[in-house]
Amino acid sequence: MGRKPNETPEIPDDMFTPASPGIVTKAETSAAPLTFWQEAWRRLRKNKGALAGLITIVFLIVVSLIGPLFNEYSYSQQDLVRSNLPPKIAGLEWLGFDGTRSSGENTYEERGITANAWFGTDEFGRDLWTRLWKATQVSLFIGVVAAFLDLLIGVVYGGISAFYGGRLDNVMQRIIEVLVGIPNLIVIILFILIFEPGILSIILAMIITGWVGMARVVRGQILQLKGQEFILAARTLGTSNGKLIWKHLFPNVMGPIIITVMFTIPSAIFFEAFLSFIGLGLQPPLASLGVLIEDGYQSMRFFSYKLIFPAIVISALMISFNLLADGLRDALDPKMRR
Amino acid sequence: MKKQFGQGMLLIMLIICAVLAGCNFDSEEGVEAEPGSSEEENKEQSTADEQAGGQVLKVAASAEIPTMDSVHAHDTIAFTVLNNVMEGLYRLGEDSNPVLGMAESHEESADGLVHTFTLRDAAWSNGTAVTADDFEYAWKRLMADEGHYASMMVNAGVLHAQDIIEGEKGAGELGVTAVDDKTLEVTLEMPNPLFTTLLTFPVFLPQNEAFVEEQGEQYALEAENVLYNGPFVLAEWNHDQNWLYKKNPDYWDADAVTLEEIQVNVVKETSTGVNLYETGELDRIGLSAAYVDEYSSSDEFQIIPRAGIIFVRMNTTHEVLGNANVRRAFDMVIDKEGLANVILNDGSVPLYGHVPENFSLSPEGVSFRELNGDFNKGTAEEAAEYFTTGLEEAGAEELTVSLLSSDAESHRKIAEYLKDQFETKLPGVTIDLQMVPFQQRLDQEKALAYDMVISTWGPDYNDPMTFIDMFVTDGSANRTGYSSAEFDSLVEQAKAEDDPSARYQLMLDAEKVLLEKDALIAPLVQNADAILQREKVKNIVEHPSGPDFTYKWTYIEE
Amino acid sequence: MEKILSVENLHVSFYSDGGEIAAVRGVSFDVNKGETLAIVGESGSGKSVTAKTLMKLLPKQNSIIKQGDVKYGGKNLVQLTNRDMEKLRGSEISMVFQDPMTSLNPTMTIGKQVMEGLKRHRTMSKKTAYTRTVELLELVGIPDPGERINQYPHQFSGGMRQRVVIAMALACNPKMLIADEPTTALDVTIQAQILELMKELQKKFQTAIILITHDLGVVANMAQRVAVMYAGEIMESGTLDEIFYQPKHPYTWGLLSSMPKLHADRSLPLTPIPGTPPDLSHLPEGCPFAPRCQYALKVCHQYEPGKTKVSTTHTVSCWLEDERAPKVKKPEGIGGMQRGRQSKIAGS
Amino acid sequence: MRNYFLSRLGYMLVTLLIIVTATFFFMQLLPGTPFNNPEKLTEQQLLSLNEKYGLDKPIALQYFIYLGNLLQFDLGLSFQYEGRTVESIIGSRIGPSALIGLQAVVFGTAAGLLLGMISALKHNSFLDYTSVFIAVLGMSVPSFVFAALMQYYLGVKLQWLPAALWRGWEYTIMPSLALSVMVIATVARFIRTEMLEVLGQDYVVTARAKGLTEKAVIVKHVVRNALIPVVTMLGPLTVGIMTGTLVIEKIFAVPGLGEQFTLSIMVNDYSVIMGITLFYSSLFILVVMIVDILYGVLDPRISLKGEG
Repeated sequence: MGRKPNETPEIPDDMFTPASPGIVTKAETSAAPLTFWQEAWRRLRKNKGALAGLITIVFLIVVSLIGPLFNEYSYSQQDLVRSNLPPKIAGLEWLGFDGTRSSGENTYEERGITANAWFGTDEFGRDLWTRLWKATQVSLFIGVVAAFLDLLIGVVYGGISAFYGGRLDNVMQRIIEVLVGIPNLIVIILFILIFEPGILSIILAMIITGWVGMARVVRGQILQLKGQEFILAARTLGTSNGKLIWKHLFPNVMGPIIITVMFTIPSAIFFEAFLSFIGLGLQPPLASLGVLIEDGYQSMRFFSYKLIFPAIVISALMISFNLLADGLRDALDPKMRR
Repeated sequence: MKKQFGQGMLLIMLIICAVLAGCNFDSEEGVEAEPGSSEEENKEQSTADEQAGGQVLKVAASAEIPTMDSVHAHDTIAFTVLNNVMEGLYRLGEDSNPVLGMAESHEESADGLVHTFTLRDAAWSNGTAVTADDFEYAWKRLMADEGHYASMMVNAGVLHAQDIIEGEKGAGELGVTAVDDKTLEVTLEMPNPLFTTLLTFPVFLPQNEAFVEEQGEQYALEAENVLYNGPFVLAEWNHDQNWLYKKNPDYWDADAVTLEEIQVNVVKETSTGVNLYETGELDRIGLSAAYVDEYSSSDEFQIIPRAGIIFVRMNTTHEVLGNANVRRAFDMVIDKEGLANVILNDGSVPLYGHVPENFSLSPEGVSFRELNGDFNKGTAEEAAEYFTTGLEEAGAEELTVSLLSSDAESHRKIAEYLKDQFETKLPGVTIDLQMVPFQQRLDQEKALAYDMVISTWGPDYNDPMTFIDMFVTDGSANRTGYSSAEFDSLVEQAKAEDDPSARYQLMLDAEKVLLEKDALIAPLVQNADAILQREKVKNIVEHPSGPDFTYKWTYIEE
Repeated sequence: MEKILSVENLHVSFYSDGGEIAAVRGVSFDVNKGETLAIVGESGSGKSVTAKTLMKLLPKQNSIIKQGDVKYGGKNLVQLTNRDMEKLRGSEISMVFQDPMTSLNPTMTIGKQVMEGLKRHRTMSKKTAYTRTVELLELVGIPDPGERINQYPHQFSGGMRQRVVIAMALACNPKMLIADEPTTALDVTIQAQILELMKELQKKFQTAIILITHDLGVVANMAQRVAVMYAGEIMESGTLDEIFYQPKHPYTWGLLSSMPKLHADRSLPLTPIPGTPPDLSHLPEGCPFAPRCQYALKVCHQYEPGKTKVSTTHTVSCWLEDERAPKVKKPEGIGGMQRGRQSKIAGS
Repeated sequence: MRNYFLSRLGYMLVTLLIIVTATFFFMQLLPGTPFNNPEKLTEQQLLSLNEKYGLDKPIALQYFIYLGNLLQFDLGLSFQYEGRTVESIIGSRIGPSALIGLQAVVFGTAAGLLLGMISALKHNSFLDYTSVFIAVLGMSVPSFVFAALMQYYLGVKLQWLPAALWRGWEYTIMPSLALSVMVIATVARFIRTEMLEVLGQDYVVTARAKGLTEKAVIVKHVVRNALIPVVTMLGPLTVGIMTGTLVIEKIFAVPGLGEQFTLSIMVNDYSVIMGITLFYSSLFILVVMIVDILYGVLDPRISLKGEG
């Protein structure tokens, strides 16, 4: 201890007394690490794409709910005088919302119509603004419910299979293997042919094969977790199976489940659109985005607005859900965490 | 064991190559569907074009030819092809009336029961002569094979046809005999004013026995497995893609045929057809409603009324719909102009009767529709009045009925439209839409398991009777539970009536009973084809029933 | 002693969603030819980052060397281009990683992986490279090298894999080997074998080793000199004896007292260091160890201590070394550690 | 290895049997008749047709007859096309579908790989965002919309490619492109994730520590290892292509199997629906098996054992 440390003259001597232990605790709490979910949320917020996706989804949900209230038309109300009106919004004429057809004539002037149809009307004279948002509601509903049911069945099946393991797992896995061998498209088409078309049969048809993916994800996760120490510890302490599942396994498989759900919703929406396109759609006058796109596709050359708006909405939904799901995967998947 | 990534990739490439090679292999095997061989095909086609000197017509068909066997043919695509590559005793003329074909002359016995046909000198595409035996053989084969349209033989009234179908007599006992090579004798059960008209139907075409038996199961499966005796021959038939007609130089009336070649492509999507028309691959296409607006001002745009009708069947066993006033109200309340011009917008014509316009002329030359006029035309208020009266008579206050429809695009639109029309214009009506696949609609319709259903009907032959006799008691096309002694007797009388004018009047009266008195159905529209056709293409003859087109008199203006 | 590597005032930062993380802050040390320098510290103390910085293996997108020099053979590695650095890696300076399970490419035979480096830095025929690889594998103690050369990593045990990794690192006789926790992922008995192997090879090739570890037992066994790192700074550095017998920094005390001792008084409890290392993106003012230090003075929470030279080889950063500070007694039982304990285990 | 194949084969057969059974009984539930022109079919005609085609027999008996025929690779006769066997229909239809499908897979995979690799190597750059956007867009825009736009602009407006029909190789380009959009998007996203994961692996750092050039590290270690899992995409891609052909073939008037399938469904052609279903299922199962085997070959960690 020969040499002095390089002294800083300003430091008063009274600072060289032991610090109170309070400081220690304070310092410790300030450094408390974020919980898994806080951390995930923080990561998600940083991901611009995911955030944009989330905002777009919330925006579309809100608009689809309140949009139809903005004008007096209902989604099923017909008026042949107003049939095939091009979109017209006062103040947005410069954007193309000027009520002229692609051939240049102004339908509003020709027919002497004063009330604007913002997104145009279809051949029945139904207001496409209202129908678009109604359809968005329906599509979202189909996507969310299908994903939720997938989740329910998949979690129960995958959970049971992985948790009890052994023979039961073996048998359940064999069943899944066989199910995976069946092309889902064919099952869905046959299913819809036999049952009355409508929201319910579309959803049922989609979940009849859709849950398999979820079940596999859940089983894989639980199997992985089962071998880990904390589960073993909980078991040794005599925690009941039910509690074990809910308290320990479930929170830990939430990440992959949420990600899978987020990918399921857009694919369900997309599949519904596909089914509508090949003519296995909903009961009119109810419309989904798929039905609107199908109608619009038929007349896309002359009444392109009928296709453009639903196509934009479905693309926005798909992109948003995919971006959000990507972001969630980055945020929630522990394997991807640095 | 060395596991190398490169080798793995090589393996994948090998598999891919193998599959690709398999593909090309197919094409070399002669399945001309394959693109591998098509370049040559193209060359062949283009040289053919040059040889044809511009007399080439390029058209589209909506589906593959289901069969080239006239005994089994059942749809307009097959009928159309058969009509152009073969010829029966009669063929449909330029005005869709029967004209003599293979028959040089047609004599009828005094009692109208025995018809004797003398055949002209004509040959099959393999050089053998067309003989009376070919007719006898084909007709009896139709009965023996229970062909789809064997019932046509019954409609024609050929002796024993009914008994054969019911299994009481053998197919060999059909009343048709080849007296000699050139003379065919047909015996009828009773005189039939429709006989000549029906003879144009493809099931009455001849078939060469020796050839058919020689081909066995292969008969009519490929272009070379059929014999032709019509204005054209089927030169190529690439299943599911295209077929090619060439002028038949051995046709007896070859001088009347101008077209050298007709290329037919299978195109199922209207948009695809439009695009092909614009790129010059097709000379004539059908348009869907969506394209009508785009092309309606074009010089190449045409609307051609057809004889098919769309109408609403109402279940008369339903406690409220059993009431004629209620039915009349439903019929009357529909804005059919709006339906035809705005909703369907495909050239369809509003229909106010059962028998369509432009279909049949009375012996005096006046159209059926003109003679009977419009039925149940009125305002929404009148309709509502009928409805209230009807409801009272039926003892009901409100009405909730289902409207069944197939899920085809146009039917879906009609159903959506009707629901709105009924619910907004008739007090106390609620409509449940039921969209089902076409087949299910038929099932429910035939089982009377519906309240209202959007139905269609197309004529089998060029006579109002093909519509009128639908609704006879227990008729297979009735499907409404309707039974009217008055109507039945009118139809029966008409069928037996020899005098054309009297027969026509009976049919007019029958329709009046059906619509004016009983308002059984709500006619909606008469179909029409909205088409684009190049102006240089002239004289494609369209027919209201049986085959769609005859190209015999078609030519390209140069 | 010949100095072959010298690090001066090295600062390395990461950029993440949470902002800048100053992972290494003003680290300086030297490495002499043939000797072993151990860098010890808890996880997150910046020792691995330091090691990777020497190799310039940090991800480019989010890390930056903010300041400082790394001098090797007359060159400043910090300023070297990527291309020149590539030539140096594997031939002059090599690295052995912590987890042999993940540090080998699972889809490539181990022979190929060893040969890759050889072919890159030494011009030799395929055949020579192959023979050399077999030799190398034999050298690191892999039985049947001629056969196992064509096997895949998953066909090897953890210890064997680490031997392969070492073979890869030594393929071109590098002057310096950076071993980043080379035994952490291995069983205790295997650990000893690997350490012995490294020692043996070091003797043979006169390689300098920078040994990154948190295991003081390993340090005692291998190193001649030790640097103790905490929160991106070197808290104390000195010879092995100085650190083990005359530790000056409370953190070093903590490290030593949290280590079980074979012959120590069993009645004395093991004393863990309370708390967790600080968040490097939000460093507290003053000494980074102060919040966890039971001897912390008020000054520790406000000012960073300077470096105090205890001897020519022994340096420490702590306010307790200031003459104004109260005299603090080093806790019982530290420094009584017997050298050679580890070698005993190694021998067993 | 042998055990593995046998058990896989066993599962394949069980799966196929279940599919055959399910489809067969599904068909019984379908409304309507498979016969032509049902609108005008009389009760009497229906009875005699049912008798002729053996549809009047008890369903169980029909089922076993079908199974029996199936064992002899006899899929029956089409109801729609008089006299044509289902095998011949599938045979003549599969060529075009396989061709555009394979072209779409080959081109789509190549383009997707390129896009995904660029994206991963330039992580978080403008290029990355652009290719991610392209990929997501490819997955989001329904293929029929894309096909229709392409047909109109490339085929009609610019006349670069034939708008439709099936006469030569140039006619396969647009349908293949339209189909490949989905493939590009899926593969690009997949390879991007894989590459990013591999890039974060320790052995990549090891490879760099060996002094390998950056190019060698990327090519020999990163790309190679990221490519292996792409094989597993073959299964989903096959399904995607099958789904795609259903609409694409209709739009471009390609005489393929997908188009036939939708057509047969519309007209209740039982035997053809069942035949194609069976064909699709077998193809899919086969692809899944090939993928598993290939994966085992490509990834030395996976060994094919008796357990499926």
